[in-house]
Amino acid sequence: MVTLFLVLSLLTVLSALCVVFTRNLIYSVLSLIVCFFAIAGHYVLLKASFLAVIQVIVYAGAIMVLFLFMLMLMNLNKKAEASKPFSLKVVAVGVCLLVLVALVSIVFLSAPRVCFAPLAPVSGSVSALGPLLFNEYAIPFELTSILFLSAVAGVVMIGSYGKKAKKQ
Amino acid sequence: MLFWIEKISLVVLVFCVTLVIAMYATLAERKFAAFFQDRIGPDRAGPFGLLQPLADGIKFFFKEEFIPANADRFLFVLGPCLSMIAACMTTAVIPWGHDIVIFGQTMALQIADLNVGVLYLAGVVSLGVYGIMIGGWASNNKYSVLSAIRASSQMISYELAMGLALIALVMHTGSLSLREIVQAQHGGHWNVFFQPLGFLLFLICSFAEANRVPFDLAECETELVGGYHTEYSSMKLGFYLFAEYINMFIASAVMSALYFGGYHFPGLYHIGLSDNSAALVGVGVFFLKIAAFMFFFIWIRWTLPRFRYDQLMRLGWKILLPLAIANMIFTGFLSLLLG
Amino acid sequence: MTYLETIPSEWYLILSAIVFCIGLCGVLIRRNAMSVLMCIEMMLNAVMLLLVAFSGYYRDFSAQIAVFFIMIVAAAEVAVGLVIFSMMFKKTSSIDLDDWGHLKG
Amino acid sequence: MMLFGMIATLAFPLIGFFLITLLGRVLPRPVGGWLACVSVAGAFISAGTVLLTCESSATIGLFNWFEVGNVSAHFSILVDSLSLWMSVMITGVGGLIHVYALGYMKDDVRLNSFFAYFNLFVFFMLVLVLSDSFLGMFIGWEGVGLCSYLLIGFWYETHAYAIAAKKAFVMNRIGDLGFLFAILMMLFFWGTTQFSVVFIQGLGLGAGVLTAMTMGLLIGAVGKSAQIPLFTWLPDAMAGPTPVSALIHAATMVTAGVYLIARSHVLFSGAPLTSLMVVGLGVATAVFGALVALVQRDIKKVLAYSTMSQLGYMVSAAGFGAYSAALFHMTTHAFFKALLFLAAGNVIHGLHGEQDIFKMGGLRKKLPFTFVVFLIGTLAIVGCPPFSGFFSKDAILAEAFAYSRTVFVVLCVVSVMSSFYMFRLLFLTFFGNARYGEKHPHEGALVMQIPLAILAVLATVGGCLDWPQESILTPVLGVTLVVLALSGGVAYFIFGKQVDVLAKQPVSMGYRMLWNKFYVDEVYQRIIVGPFLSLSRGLNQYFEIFLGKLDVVSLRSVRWVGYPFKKMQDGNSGTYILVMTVGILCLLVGLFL
Repeated sequence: MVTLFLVLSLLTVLSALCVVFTRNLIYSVLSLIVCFFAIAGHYVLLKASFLAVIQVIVYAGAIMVLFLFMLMLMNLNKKAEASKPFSLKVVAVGVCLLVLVALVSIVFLSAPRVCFAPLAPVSGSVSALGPLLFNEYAIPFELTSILFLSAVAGVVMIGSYGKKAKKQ
Repeated sequence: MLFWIEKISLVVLVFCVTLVIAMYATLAERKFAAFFQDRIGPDRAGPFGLLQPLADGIKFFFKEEFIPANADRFLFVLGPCLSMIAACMTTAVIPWGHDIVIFGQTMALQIADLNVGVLYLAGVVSLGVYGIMIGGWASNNKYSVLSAIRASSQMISYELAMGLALIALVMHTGSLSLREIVQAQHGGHWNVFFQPLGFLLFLICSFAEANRVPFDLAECETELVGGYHTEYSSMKLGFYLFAEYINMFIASAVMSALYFGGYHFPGLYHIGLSDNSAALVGVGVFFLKIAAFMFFFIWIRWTLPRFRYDQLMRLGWKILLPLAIANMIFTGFLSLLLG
Repeated sequence: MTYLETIPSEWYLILSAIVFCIGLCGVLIRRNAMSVLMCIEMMLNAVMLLLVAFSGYYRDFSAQIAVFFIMIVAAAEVAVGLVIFSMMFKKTSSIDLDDWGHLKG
Repeated sequence: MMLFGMIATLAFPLIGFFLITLLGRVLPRPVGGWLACVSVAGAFISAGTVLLTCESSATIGLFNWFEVGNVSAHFSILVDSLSLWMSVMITGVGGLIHVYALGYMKDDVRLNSFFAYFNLFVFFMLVLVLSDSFLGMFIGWEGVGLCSYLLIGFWYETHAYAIAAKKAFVMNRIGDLGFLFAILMMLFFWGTTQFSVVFIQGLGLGAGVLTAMTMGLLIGAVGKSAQIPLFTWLPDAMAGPTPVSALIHAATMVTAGVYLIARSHVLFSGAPLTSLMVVGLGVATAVFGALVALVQRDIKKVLAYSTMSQLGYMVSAAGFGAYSAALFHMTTHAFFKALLFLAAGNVIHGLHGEQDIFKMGGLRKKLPFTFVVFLIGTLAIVGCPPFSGFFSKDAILAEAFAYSRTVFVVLCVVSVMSSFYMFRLLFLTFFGNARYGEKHPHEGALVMQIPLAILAVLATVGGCLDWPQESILTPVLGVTLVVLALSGGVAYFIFGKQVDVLAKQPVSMGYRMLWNKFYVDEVYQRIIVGPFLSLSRGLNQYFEIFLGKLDVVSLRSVRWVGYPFKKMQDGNSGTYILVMTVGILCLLVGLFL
């Protein structure tokens, strides 16, 4: 179990690093997909199988495909990405490291230990999440669907902006 | 330990069966094509050309390994591999037959009975597009890129209708596990009778997802010189072609399992077989159903012309998607009324 | 020993912090708008991982519901973001965030 | 019943306003007007029902407006005989004038917005009289001021009318400042402006404080009721359409000051100095208005100055404690002054906009109906015995007699003067030779005549509303009749015959003085507006130079200080995020470590 966790975590961190430090965008995208798969693996370990599958469908199956799609549409492989000034990069990495150090030390210094409730372990299966989602969180659920619908409408509108102008 | 041996042997078995079926599907395709076009078809290698797939395989392996100069070598190899992997992954959740008992051990003829099996299907199907996209992109060829873009938008569009058809099915059966869905269909209660529209939508969408005619816009020779695998040769091309047949096989298996009762057939419990032999007969029946669907795939390919790209998109968004939504709402309404 | 009892919750906190900081670093040092958006997605995922982990530790599914909502919103966000990028790309033939600095006074 | 009725009373005109405003562009033209009439009629019916059915007074809490520290403001409706009577009068007279306006304004392009303003005015007037706190009253107070401004300047295409509206607005603001001052004092002392609290605790204050507070209220009342010295806006306000003059500047809004004084009489009774000032201002205004009205040539201006004079009557009555008499006169005045204005409107309408009475004459034959109602109105205002004005005016005079002989005598003289100028108006308009040239006067439409008829009946019998018990009137009756006959006769002798009135204009200094309204406007112009303008110009020039120097300096210093900040705002989102991250880092360290 511990090994599984460590392997997945290593995969997550390495692929995440790869996303940030690879110059080639398409490799970034692929590493990010790997990263998402590793996180989905974590979800499986945490017995959130529904979320794991949804993570694959939504992130790997839809969002990253969109990224790839846009990369291909814009044909970005030829253009080398201009890089920020070196000094700025150093400062940014330094700040991020500091944030990391701060977060980790907060975890060790002040986080209260999690106590386990003496309950039987339950899994985040669909049958457990469904009633919660459609009873207690029914209104947020509907609201997100409205948000999503308006996002779709917005995307179509923004995307067809140039076309209309051309027609006129 | 026994569990792992059991599972690993099952995985190996399923993998081999899948490969063999895919191999012979190519032969079948050519034979049927010949039949439809009033030709003889391959008949030199072995009796009735039965060794033809082996000969093809050998040819693929021994052809020159060619990679275009400006192509991204890693991605160029990754593309076909991803295609194969995504195609094979689906077999994990398909229940091939009843449990059989060997040496007092009950053995499930299914690699993994996930409680989110249907969602797993949708997830893996949505991964299938990566192989095509990456292969097309890595070839550094504008036809390949165009094909990749087409393939991705086609797959995303048809996944929606497919997912909604699946959701209607799930609403009807009340389970996401494929095994339970198949079990619920015993005694002739096949889902196709309860979800005719859903089945039709699923069928059309699986044609699109498997990139088969009339939805093979990604590899249409007339416009795109062969599409995403224009630059491919030798076994990498073989992988792509193989993946297509595996996809066809998987789609047939999924449709048989979800809508046509899987390994059930009418009268299974009345012919008085022992449990193990009944299970084996069930497996045979399941493969028969799969074979029938595969024949249907081939039949369609040599019968219908290809869609135009805009027609394809219009069909997906303006006909299939609304129909799928209507089907879903209707199913929900009906199960509210009856259940 | 179940899985959650063998793995202390701090491990997840630290893993999530590391991924989050890598994402943050990417947001800061990359100039490509798509990379930046991807890094933001990564940061979101770090937070979601934490939510799911603690949903396990506290045996409370509400966190998983929250993650579900985050995913929906993230999908909407990416769709809108990408279409904006594509329009900007059409206009400026560049995907570089520093070229889009029209806020500059 | 009471709650429902009161809310309906308030809601009807508001809903009418919103409907007409929102649908103004789609409604066919007359429908907006009818809608307005119906909404005011609805308010009248609901207020009347409450008046007839409810015996006791009550406070209906509506909602909590705001609470800041120990200051709280609840918005509630006060239902007692005074507020109910006022609302019935407002909606009744207002409704009649609405109907009249349907005919009078029917050719106007912006008919719908006119009626929207009218409904809004009725709503705010109801808020003013129904509110149970000074703060709520102030809302209505400002609201009617706004509507008055909008309606005076309704024909804003004419520059002078827009100026008149602006003048009314500015002068009212001066009065409102006084009112606001009083409200702030109340909030300071009690943290609330509810009548129930204020009137009980009011007398507990020192006389000085009370005097200051009532002075504030008085300034407010003076501004709204056009008393000396804040009166010059009222004659100019006649620029608005005649129904506006009738509704706002004769019957309702201008009486708000009287209502304010009557409502807060508890406070005034504790401040004798202010009460004295109220009487003084009232009497002075009555005299002033009457004097100026003697010589005016514009039919609406005569009525406007007469209104001023009558308001002076009411204010002085309120000042010497005759609150019920003041309110009684207010009611009857609403009837007959609305009647007179509307009849004048008929005349103006018939003569296609002519307002100069020297260019009228002999209309008795041409406009018989208008003549009759105008005659009734005139008899009512001059206090001819069977008509309403007699009772109300003499109620005031009786109280004045009890208060002070001087005041009584002065008010009697004003009364005589008022009968003279009213008869002068009547004779110049309807008798004598026709001087209106080629015009063909005609009566207005039926919708304009019906409200006039109803108002005429009310002006005739309105005296029954509060039949005086005191017997002091009996000797007065004879005197009054004699005086009336005398002044009427004189007026007829001078103006009633078929002579050339223009030739009879005296050119004495006194006449010029009156004609120019004692030069009050000019004096204001000289001593307030002129110096203010030149001061502004001087300051302007001075600051122009000074600031011209200063702004260079400030510009440079701001630019110098801002330079590093400008560098930070480089438009690069990466920098912003970096800075934000550093901030988050600091927060993390500061909060958790």
